[in-house]
Amino acid sequence: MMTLLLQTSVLDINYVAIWPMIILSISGIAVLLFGIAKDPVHRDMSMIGIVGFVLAGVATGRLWLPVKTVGQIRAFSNMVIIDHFSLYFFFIFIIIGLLTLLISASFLEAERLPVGEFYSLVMFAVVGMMLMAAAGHLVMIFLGLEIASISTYALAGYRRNDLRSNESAIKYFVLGSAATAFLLYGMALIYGATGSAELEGIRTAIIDNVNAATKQPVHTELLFLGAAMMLVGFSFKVSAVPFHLWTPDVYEGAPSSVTAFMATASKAAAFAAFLRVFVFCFVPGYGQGLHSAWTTSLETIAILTMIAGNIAALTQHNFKRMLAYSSIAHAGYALVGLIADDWQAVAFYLLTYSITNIGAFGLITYLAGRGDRETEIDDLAGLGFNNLGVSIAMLILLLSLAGIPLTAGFMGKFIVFKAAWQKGFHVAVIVAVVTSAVSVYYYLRPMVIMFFRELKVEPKRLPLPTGVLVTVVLSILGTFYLGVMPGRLFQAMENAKVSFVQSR
Amino acid sequence: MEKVLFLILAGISVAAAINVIFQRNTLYSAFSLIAVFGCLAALYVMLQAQLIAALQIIVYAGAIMVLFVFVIMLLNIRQEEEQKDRYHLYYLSLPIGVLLALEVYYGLSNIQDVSVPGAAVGNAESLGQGLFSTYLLPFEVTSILILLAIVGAVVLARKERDIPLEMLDALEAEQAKNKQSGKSEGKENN
Amino acid sequence: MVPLSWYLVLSAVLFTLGAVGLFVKRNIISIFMCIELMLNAVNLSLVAFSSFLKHLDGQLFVFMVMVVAAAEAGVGLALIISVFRNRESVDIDKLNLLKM
Amino acid sequence: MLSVIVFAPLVGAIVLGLFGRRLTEKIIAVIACSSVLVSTLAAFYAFWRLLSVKPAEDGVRRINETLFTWIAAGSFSVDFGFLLDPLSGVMILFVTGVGFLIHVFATGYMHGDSGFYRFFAYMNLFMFMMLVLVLGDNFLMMFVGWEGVGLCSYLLIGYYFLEKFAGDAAKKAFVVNRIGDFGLALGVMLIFLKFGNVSFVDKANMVSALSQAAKMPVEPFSGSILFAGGLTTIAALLFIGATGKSAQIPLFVWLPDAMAGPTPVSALIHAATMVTAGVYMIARTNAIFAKAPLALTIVAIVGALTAVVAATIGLAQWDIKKVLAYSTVSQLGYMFLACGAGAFAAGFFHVVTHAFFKALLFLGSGSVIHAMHHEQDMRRMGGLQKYLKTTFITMAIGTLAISGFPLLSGFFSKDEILWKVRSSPVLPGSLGTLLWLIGLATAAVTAIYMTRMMVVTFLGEERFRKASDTHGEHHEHEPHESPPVMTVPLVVLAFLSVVGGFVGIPEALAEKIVPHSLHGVTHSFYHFLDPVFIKLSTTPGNLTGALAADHGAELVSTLLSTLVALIAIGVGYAVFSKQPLLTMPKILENKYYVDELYDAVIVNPVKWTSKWILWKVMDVGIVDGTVNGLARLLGWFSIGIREFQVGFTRAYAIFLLIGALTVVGYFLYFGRL
Repeated sequence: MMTLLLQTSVLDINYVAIWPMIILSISGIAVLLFGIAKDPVHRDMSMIGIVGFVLAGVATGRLWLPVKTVGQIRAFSNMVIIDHFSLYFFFIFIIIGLLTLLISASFLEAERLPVGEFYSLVMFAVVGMMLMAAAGHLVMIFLGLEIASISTYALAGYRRNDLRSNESAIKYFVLGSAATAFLLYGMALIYGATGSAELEGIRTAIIDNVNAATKQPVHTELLFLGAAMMLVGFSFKVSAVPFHLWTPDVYEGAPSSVTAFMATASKAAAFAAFLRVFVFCFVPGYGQGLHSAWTTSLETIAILTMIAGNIAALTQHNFKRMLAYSSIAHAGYALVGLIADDWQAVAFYLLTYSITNIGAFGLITYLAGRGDRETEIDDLAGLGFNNLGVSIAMLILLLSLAGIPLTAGFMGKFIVFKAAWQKGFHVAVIVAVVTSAVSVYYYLRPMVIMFFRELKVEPKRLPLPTGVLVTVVLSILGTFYLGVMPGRLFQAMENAKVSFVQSR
Repeated sequence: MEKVLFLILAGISVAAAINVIFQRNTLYSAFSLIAVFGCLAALYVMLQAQLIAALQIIVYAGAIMVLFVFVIMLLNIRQEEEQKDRYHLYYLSLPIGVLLALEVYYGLSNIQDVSVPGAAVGNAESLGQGLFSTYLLPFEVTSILILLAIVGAVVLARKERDIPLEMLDALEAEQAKNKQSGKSEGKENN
Repeated sequence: MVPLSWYLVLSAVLFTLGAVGLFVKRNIISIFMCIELMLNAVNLSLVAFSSFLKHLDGQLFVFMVMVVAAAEAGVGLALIISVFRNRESVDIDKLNLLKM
Repeated sequence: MLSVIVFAPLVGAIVLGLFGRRLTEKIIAVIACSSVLVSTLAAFYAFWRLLSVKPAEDGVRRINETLFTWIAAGSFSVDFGFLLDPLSGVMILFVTGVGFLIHVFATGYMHGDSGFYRFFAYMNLFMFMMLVLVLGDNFLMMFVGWEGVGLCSYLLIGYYFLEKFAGDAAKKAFVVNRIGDFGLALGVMLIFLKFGNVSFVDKANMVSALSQAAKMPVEPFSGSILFAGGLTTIAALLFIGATGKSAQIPLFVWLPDAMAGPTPVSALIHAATMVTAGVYMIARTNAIFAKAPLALTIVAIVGALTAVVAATIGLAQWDIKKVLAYSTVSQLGYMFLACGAGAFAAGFFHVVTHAFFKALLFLGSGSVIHAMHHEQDMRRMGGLQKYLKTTFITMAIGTLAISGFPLLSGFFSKDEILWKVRSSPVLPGSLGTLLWLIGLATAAVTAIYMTRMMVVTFLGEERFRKASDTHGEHHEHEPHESPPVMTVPLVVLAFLSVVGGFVGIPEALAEKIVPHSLHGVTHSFYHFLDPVFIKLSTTPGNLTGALAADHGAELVSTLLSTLVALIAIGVGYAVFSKQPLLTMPKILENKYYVDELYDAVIVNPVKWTSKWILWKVMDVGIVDGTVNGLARLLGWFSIGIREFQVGFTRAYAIFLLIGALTVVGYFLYFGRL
């Protein structure tokens, strides 16, 4: 009993550290309440959502300097760790969440779907993702992941009457829950092996080779089994081959803006947790080769992911499906950064990818029309004639996804490949370079169809909704900013590297 | 004595779990699952986790499974679809299941028993202590989880007031037409 | 005293059965039940570790897992109802609109 | 200052892209041309400044301008900076100068086109990218430009997108270029791995990759070194990049098709500037190539083969632009031959003179096509000299220049190349002599097909009337000379084609024909560029290097090549003026045979494979529309992967479990140390 009391005395309630989450939760609830009111006004709800995200962004920004001086802030008995790593991911989630709100407004309105619930689900999902990125404890990763997942299940099936949306949600739900079960099993076994569920504790246990609870050596088989199970769970969440099969179906069926959210924020969150556990806890040189085991197996997975994602994308006719395969391929590239133990590279890559992708999906939301009925690549025919602006925007974003220089995509790939090459993952990097050369073929197809294909019969499209416009403009600006002068961001992340190392 | 009890409970739970899988009647599957949960609760008691055992009965068997059974009854699906499984995935169950079990067993096989000195943990008091101290944040976070689950469930299952897309299209076309005709009339007037 | 490994093995067997059920069952509700079975198997491991290590975290973890399972069940069953309304069926093999 | 050169066209491109649709043709033309003019003037100013800069330790004058640090990750940093040295200095002079003339010409040529603003937006964007390529002070910047010009080329080839072949040609160009780019990317990566940076110039705390390479020992001449990951490997990879962009065997196929674009595009991108990027890149990285004699030999052989193959194909073409396209490929082959022989300066000199006369010839052909209302078939031309006086005279000058007529620009550059190949210190054995003979033969063929083109187009019977009778839809009015905006650039380029060579008269020749006091001018090109190129060492077993100092032999060689050129021109004139059409097939039967053999050996099997093996075997409906044969091949694998994707959740679950089994199994059985 005494030990328990001692444990409770280290309780450190620090609301400042979790302000961004608190703000988002409160504004999520506020949007929900507005939505329940009679005759809810769209604009009001959008405003609340935007203000919520902006305030959360401000709160995150205000944490940056304190973290810089302290190195990291731990709160709630090590449940959350606020360091530059988590803040960086907070920014990604906030930006993506905000842009998701912006691109969703028009489709919700056009299809008369409930707005308040949608917004609040997005915001809660972002809270969950933040918890994942800032987790200092396995239970936080689990809860964050579930919050993010359950809201995306609901979002994927948001178009209740649409068979494809239903199907997408069910597939996502069934397979996602199964993967969560694997992840959870992995957590349980690692907890048993190391005697701690805190990331710090796990790390110490592995380094010292002492089970925190029993004071005996760490049980290797248990540890490996747990790590393997967790690897499976995370690989599913980042949609790496062979756990990727759900991705195209789910991405195709879900409403486009939800797909955008899943393809960017969910993936980034999964990577954040992946990094936290594998790079932070399973460090090289300890645990009887645990590090080499997970890097080699992830290297294989990354190679397979890049090959399968890119090649399968070649023959797609549906734009969303093509982008789904492309997102699988991109997960492969990010994994290449992950095996190089370089969180900066992965995080930067995810930022570039997310920024670009959200713009591309924003355009799809607009082009696909009501109910996402025109998502075939051929539906883009003649876009270059009747809407040069939109098609040039799409061109830029696709070029960035393909990794053409001067765009964010190139810079992200470059950083990741460089990191991996320096760590000696030559095969993976060569495969990455070859497959990204191949990827140009399928990104080329929409361009060809937009610019060099006859005009389709009905060129009638509604005016571009403001939200989509803003998103696309921001996304293109971001693409060029990150592609042309990422210097300051790199500098910031260089500094962050120091703080992350200190936290070890 | 304890070992015998364990073996009996384990046997029942495994048998019930197998029944969950191979039972064609969904309702019976659900009942078998409740049996598994019951056995697990008993095992938790053996592990001196009384509170968890109680929660297992109350939450799992009591709440969650009732929800399942309720939905099964609501949708009136007594039988699993009658026609045969076209894909014969049954046959895959054996190799995959055996392999997975073997692998996990290999991982767990040589685990030694540990005895950490100290009193057993798991009574309501210690759990409550933990829940409101170390686990305060996760505990709070679950409230968001539950809230969003409610929101999600309501959004997905609410009785529809959605308008089919085709109707929306037609509606819009009509509006546009009205607008246009209004415009042209206006022009004529001018 | 029952050894720890017994509990773990039982947990592994239940987990495997749940995993197998994922593809043996065709009824979506049954598949959900299999997922619940997998989660429970993990819970057994957690509780076993917790009481053998005399470490409270495992049981607190189980507490959270139960909450999650409840939430998941709520959303999942709502999804099923939504699907059933559109299709009059809960056979997962019939959900094959989205494919190559 | 350097940024002005680079960014002026970008400003033009952005303005035109954003507001062009609402502007009149006149304003668009002014914006487009003036942005390039600003760049041109800045380039001349910068060049003038460069002349007064004090040379660095290694004897090279440099102006370096760093805008900001582009990438700084750990010890690795890349600047967003520009470098002006003699090499890039010469390059920007003619890129901007010729570019400006072509822009002016295009305002006349594209007059009345519905996408006028789009065209010039792309053209300006191209200028920007090309200048980034040339002026970038590291491999990454060069790569940016490299990709950028490829993209613009793609957009411009497909400019007439309503015609299917234009779209196809654009795709082909893009895809073939990407294959080359891939080699370049790997090469740059290897450079980074080996030297730790990708810079061209030494910076404060960094010794550039090129200076490091310059200090390394020469690699041995053996087959295995090619895959050793050293300088030879790097050089070979870079050369793959060059073959893509500069249309060398085996990647030259895209260039003739690229003629689907508007003629000014062909002149600017596919003759004068972009396609020479490969030569520029090799000259820029001469420090690497000089240490890799095997790579140099490959370059020389590929260059010589390309030169002769393309020239023979050029003999059999009827489309006036296709003749010029093959001629371009062939001339590019010359440049690579020179580089491969270690005569980087001579190759680069040919880049410059070629830019003048080939731009001239293309613009002239554009003028002809304009006059003939977009007729490109020479069989429906003839006797045009009466109507198109200026065009005829200027094009005749261009033809003489490319054929190596004495004292015109092409004469000096080509002669220098041939002699340098003959006396090359790096080619093994007496390969230099063999390649020299091939070069000489190519020169003869070049003179013949160029004369043929001129004769068939401008002299003899006026066949276009007959053609218009049969065609019916053809207009009745006479061909007319183009407006001054089009002819003035022709005249300027003709002038440059005549005098351009005088800055680079070979030494042996200069002694005989130029007054002594002028020697400083006549050889200034080589003196100016000399410090950029590092000294070559003689490859063991080389038999030709000893000739280098023998001025007598050089004069004999010059005489020989002059003779060849004159005889070839005479033969061409004699043959084709008599029978421009009828005798063609008979005379060229053998050449046709070469052409078809070439088709049969390379093009048809590829087509056949892609059609029958890859395309028919695969489900046409599914893979239809993927980019080309390569994409089809990959598509075939793609279907294999898609078999998993049956659409059933349970199948996905099985794969999830199998994947989990594999990962867990790997961890447990193989993972532990």
